[in-house]
Amino acid sequence: MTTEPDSSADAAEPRGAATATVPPEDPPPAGGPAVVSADKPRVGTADLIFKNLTRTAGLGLLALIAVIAVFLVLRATHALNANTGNFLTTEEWFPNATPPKFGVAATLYGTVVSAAVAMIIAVPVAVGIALFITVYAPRQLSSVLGYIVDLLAAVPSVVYGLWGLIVLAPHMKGIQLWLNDYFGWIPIFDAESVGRSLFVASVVLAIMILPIVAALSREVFLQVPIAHREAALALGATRWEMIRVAVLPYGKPGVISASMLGLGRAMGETIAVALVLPASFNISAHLLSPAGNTIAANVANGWGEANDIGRGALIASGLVLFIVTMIVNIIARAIVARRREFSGSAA
Amino acid sequence: AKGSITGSGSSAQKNAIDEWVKAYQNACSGATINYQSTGSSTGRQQFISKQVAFAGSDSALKDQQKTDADARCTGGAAVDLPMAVGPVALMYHVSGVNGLQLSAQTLAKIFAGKITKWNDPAIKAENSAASLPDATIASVHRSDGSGTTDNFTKFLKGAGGADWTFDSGSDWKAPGGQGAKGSDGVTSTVKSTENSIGYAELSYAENAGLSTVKVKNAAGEYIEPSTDGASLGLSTAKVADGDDLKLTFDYTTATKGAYPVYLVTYEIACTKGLSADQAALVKSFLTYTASDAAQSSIGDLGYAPLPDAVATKVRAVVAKLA
Amino acid sequence: MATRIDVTGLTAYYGKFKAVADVNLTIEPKNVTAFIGPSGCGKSTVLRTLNRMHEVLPGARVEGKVLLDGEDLYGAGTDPVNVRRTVGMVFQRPNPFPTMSIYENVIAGLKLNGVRKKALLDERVEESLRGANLWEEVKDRLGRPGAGLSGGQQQRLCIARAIAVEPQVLLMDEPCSALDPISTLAIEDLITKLKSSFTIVIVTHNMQQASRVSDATAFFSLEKTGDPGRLVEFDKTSKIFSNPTEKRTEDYVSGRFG
Amino acid sequence: MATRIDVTGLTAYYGKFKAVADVNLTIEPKNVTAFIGPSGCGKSTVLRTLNRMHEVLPGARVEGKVLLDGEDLYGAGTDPVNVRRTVGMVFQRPNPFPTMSIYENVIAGLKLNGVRKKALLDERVEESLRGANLWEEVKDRLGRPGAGLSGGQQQRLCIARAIAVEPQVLLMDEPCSALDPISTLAIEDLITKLKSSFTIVIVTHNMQQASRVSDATAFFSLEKTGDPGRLVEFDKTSKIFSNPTEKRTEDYVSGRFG
Amino acid sequence: MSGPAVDGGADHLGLRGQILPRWVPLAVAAGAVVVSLLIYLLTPVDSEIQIVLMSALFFVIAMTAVSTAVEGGRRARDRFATTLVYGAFLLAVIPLVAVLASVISKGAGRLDGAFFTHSMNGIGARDVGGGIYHAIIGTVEQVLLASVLAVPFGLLVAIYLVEYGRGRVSRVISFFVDVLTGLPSIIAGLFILAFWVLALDQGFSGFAGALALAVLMIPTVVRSAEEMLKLVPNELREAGYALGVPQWRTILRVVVPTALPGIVTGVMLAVARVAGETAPVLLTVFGTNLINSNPFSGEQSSLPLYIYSQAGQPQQFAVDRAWAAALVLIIIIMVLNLIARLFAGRNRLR
Ligand SMILES: Nc1ncnc2c1ncn2[C@@H]1O[C@H](COP(=O)(O)OP(=O)(O)OP(=O)(O)O)[C@@H](O)[C@H]1O
Ligand SMILES: Nc1ncnc2c1ncn2[C@@H]1O[C@H](COP(=O)(O)OP(=O)(O)OP(=O)(O)O)[C@@H](O)[C@H]1O
Ligand SMILES: [Mg+2]
Ligand SMILES: [Mg+2]
Ligand SMILES: O=P([O-])([O-])[O-]
Repeated sequence: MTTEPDSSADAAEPRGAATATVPPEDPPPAGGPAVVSADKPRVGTADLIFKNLTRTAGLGLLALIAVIAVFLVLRATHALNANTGNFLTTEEWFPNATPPKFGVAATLYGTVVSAAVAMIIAVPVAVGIALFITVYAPRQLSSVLGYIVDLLAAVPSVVYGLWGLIVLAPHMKGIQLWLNDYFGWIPIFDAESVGRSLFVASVVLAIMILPIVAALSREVFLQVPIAHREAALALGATRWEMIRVAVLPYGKPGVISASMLGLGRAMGETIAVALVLPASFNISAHLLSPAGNTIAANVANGWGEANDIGRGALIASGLVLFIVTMIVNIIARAIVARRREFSGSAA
Repeated sequence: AKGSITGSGSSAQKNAIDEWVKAYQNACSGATINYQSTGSSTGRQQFISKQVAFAGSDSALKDQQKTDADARCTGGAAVDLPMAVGPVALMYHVSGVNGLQLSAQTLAKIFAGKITKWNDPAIKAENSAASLPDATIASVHRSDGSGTTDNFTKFLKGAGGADWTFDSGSDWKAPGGQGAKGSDGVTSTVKSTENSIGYAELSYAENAGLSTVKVKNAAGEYIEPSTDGASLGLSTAKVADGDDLKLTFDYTTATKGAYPVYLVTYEIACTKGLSADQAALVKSFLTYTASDAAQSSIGDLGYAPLPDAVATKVRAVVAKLA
Repeated sequence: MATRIDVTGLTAYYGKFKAVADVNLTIEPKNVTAFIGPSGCGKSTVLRTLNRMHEVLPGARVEGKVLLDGEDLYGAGTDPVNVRRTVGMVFQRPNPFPTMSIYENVIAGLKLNGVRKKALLDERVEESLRGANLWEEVKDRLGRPGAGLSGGQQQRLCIARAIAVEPQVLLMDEPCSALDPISTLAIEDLITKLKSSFTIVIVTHNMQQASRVSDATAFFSLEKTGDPGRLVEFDKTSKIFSNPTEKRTEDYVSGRFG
Repeated sequence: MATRIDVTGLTAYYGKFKAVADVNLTIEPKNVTAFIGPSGCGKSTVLRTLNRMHEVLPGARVEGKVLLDGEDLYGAGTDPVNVRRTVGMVFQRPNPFPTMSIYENVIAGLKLNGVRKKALLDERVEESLRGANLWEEVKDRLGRPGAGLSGGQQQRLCIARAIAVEPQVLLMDEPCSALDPISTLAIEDLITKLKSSFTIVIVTHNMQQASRVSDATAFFSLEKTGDPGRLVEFDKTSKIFSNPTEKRTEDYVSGRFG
Repeated sequence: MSGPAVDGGADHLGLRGQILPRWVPLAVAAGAVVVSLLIYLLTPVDSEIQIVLMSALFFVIAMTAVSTAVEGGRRARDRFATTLVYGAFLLAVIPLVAVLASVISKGAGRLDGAFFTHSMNGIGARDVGGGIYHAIIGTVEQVLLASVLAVPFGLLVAIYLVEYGRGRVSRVISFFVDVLTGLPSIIAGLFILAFWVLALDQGFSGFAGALALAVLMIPTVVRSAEEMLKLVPNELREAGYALGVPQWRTILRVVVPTALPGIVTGVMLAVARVAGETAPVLLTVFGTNLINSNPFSGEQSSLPLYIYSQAGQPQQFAVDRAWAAALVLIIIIMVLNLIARLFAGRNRLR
């Protein structure tokens, strides 16, 4: 069946046959082999333009962030210099008084705790929802269900705030009392009275970030190749085992990213928290007590009636939030990076 | 006058301004006035940075602010013009208790956290007839910076004497109690919290159907909050000399029927320095707001008319604006 | 203990599309059965009905009966998880778990079944990788990601993963289509070795392979596109390749390909 | 107009790993050159260096020279995009664009390079799909997603897509490994047809296929895992399969596999 | 498929597994509810929500126990996971229904024709009428402008990060994108206020608001687009390159369309977020009762601003206006979301 090489091929005996196994017998033409590094390929003009466009956008983003950071620092220093308290350890917030005395300790605590509790509530639920939509729900239903959860994102934050204040907080009273009755021996559930607490604010935040984490996780899970899911099932995995073996590991970096987006939102949420929390400036481990404040909410509360120092102080607290977000993200990235080469995705 | 101007600041005067703007625009078609309640301090800042033509403020300009504001009014000066007076009501939610009467001292102790039970002897002494529960008082204050807080704490400081050791100001400084955002937030928190007490402009209390405290005035009477009572209360205030009509409240002079907890909200305007059409519109609008008709039109919104003495001075200064 | 598979009146659908119609065949225990036929005739589909992997696809469903040693695969009390543990599968395209190392890939199935003993796992990993002729190439990098291997290596990894759970029946969907001859030989040897205790069904396009490894051969075909695929002839491999009953079978296997 | 490829001292790396070392060979125009060898010996890698697809992998780089009709593929002024338009490629695993219909998949290369004329596109779609022996099966559903086809159909779609842009050289990495014999025959016929005007390089594990379609054959191998793959022997196909110079080549091609 | 023809009934292959009949979960669920109701009736329990929580808890425990006993550990874990996953979905639906129910019940009353066609111009504090026309215009314009600024920009950044970025620069960018997600919205407003409105003296305008909203949108857009682009298999890129398609075209015509449904989801999340923002808008567009359809000059209003200011009023009818506006805002975002999904869905050929 072999097609005989045509005459031209016949004439030209394939070269290199003789030298193939003998390494560099025929020396490269001009002193050393032409080394071409893949890092510096010549690229077409359009490609170059596009690449630089995207690069400029990326650098533009850095510039924007730098400008914001500089803005925050510039506006903050004046107030920090006038502060008679320790900015990091003082709990009270009296920047408009004479002399001004303020610190972020209480609001930072509230920010971190409310965001953390919100994440503890929201992330597992969101992952559950994403799994429900991508793995459990019948196909025809899944996009409708996905849409339903996305609707949570359509509720404006001011409405969440009003709802949290008027509807949720009274309803949460029972649950909080119950937690206090039965789990009161755990300090965080211990409270003299319950009300618009950090816990309630966390629930509101959890509801707000739920659609973000759920929607992005859903998209990530949808991308898990069928082949991986089938491989697991063919090994005799139950549905849950299939999820554990194929879906979750593949989607983990994406879920962490989505969670970081949610966490950012939770820590930065302004108006809803301002409406819900009673804005007290003290650090208390009792999550159910009507107390607590967050940096973002404090800015919203304080801005309208703040004097010059007061504004600087609020901006300084915004800067703190910026830095905290940075630290949290460093940690998240370290977690993702640990097994990067095992990630299922490209790039 | 024609054209459009913007103003910003106090939320306490928003309802009054809305009403005045409506009437004014009906009368002068072609003129629009846009007032946004951003908070008094922001209003003053925006006025200083020339973003708005006038500002609404629940407190008069302080020294440094006055200097900055004067600089904004090139060739003229910034003036504080008292424009509306409102009673601040103390709303409470204690089942089975009606007609609660409290003195400034008792209120100060309650809001300072020195009195923590509703059946405290101090409260009992003033309400012998009431059956006060053995319940913890939940005091509710503003969590955001507020002119209402400023005026209420001025009252506690001025009338409460040694029982109120905190400074007055737009930030709540006493420990304890719980905050709520905005007068509506305070109102709904009081409404949904048993054994609570809080303060807000009278109109919020009335709309929410909450009981209000009768507050003891310098004449020793317990007075229901009312616009007329607030007017009487303010009538003893000292008006500063010159064009800048800063008021200094007087909580000690006994006036029959006076309700002692009130706030005064000012308009801050330039005597000179605005562009001609803006200046004309500001002047025209403020002329209307200081008029008797305008002052009496806002009574049922929870505002009291300026006492005559003050109103006369305001009209005189408005006439000088250019 | 090997397992006989009886297929009766099997029809498989993808939604409304009837992909294969009315297949009847019996797969003997300790035998290798090959499925051959042109692309799209439904070989993979039939294969997947044998361990209920077909029903994993949305809209896919099955009519007819599949008995595994007399037990109804689609019976009311039958657990598809147990079915798949008993009837293992190797796919057309290599699909190692990308988040797992080579080692973890091989023991993935065992782990699910609760095997935890390190020594046993280690032993099984070596055994399975040797069986798939991959041990020598990867023994020094068992901790590296499975997805970093070449295509052929990946497929052999998948075979190792499937045989590590020691199923009763092994379904293979063109397992060698991405393999070089040496690996193919290893797999074919392995198949011959495995069939002494297991029942094996293999889909292949490689007629030589079918004739080399299989005892029985099923030839599927379809009239024209859009029609369902059908089982044209099913017989001993020697018969199918030397003296088929059907003209269409003869045309197909006598092609000059291989 | 066909194109000769001269490869000199080619060494390819994945990061620090040297995958293939020092390959020297000349691919004649209007010829079919086959790359054979065991899995992991670097056939795919060498193939990918011929149209600079190697360098799209992170960390991958190349030393040595590849001349296309005397023009340096890796020269300073050479645009890899032009290289790839001239040197087309079909991959081991079918990879149709999932967002595109069958029709759009075929014309993807043309469209993305600016061809807009409907009539020309229609014509080219039919021509290419016929060439890939897929036309009859899909002509009624050109608007359906390309990813909905069976594995074999998908691969033929990818071949259609590659030949639609009419490259000078066509690189095929085991293009038939997922195809049934009928499709394989069609592709082999197509290759024979195409070589009258184009240069073709094909990686295959199928020795028969190599001997059927190719004029020259390059046998790659590697000493042991971890070592780079090397070109063992390169010669006319008839010589490689009948009378190879190297013992290792003989061992490999005389295997009983097919 | 019925009537298993088992010879001798032996199940030596162990195919049959002990699967609980379908009615068992229902029965366990009913039992859990009954027990919780009994507890509710017999002991002092504080809230109805607890009945639900307790029932759920009892169901999970009982079901897991039954399943472990009958079906074995693996199935029990599977059932447990299934229960949790279904539970997660129901748990998310509860607040959704609660929020929507209260918004609808409080807001539907004011949804008449006049509400949509009128502004608040000339509406005094005592007047019941008024509408949100001006606020709808403001919100739609500001959000669209913000999207026009943020989406292409964010997409370009994401493309850079996934397709081009290899070195430290891209890691730094990617990192700070995450940091930007934590920027409180009010700080974004302050920033634009300080730079655009004050320093550059551009005045209040819808556009200033759009700038602030864009700052808030960018990180969400970048992050979600980045995740989605990463998931596009390399094979598709290679297929594109191998056809001689330049990288930029491959990215725009192959990679981005493949990732589009996910990107759209991310963009819609970003839109939904900023469409509901109050604080940054308050600081940058100022607000007005009048209709101003020019986003580039003069104060505008916006729905969240409207909701915020009306909800703070003492009069009940103003609060009603706020809830009605909230309902409208939710509907607008829903509709936008639906349109975007339909559009993206067309590209999702599977
Ligand atoms: N997931 C699916 N959805 C819809 N139709 C499908 C699906 N998988 C396969 N088909 C169709 O079912 C028919 C049989 O496909 P199948 O994959 O079983 O063929 P095959 O014989 O294995 O082909 P190949 O040799 O190409 O693998 C084909 O027409 C195919 O297009
Ligand atoms: N992307 C990659 N990164 C790192 N190493 C790789 C990569 N691709 C291939 N290799 C390694 O390079 C060597 C050559 O691989 P290549 O894919 O070229 O082999 P092949 O001859 O095509 O094998 P097969 O027949 O299995 O396709 C192998 O050792 C392989 O593990
Ligand atoms: Mg198949
Ligand atoms: Mg290869
Ligand atoms: O009018 P306020 O400043 O109290 O809102």
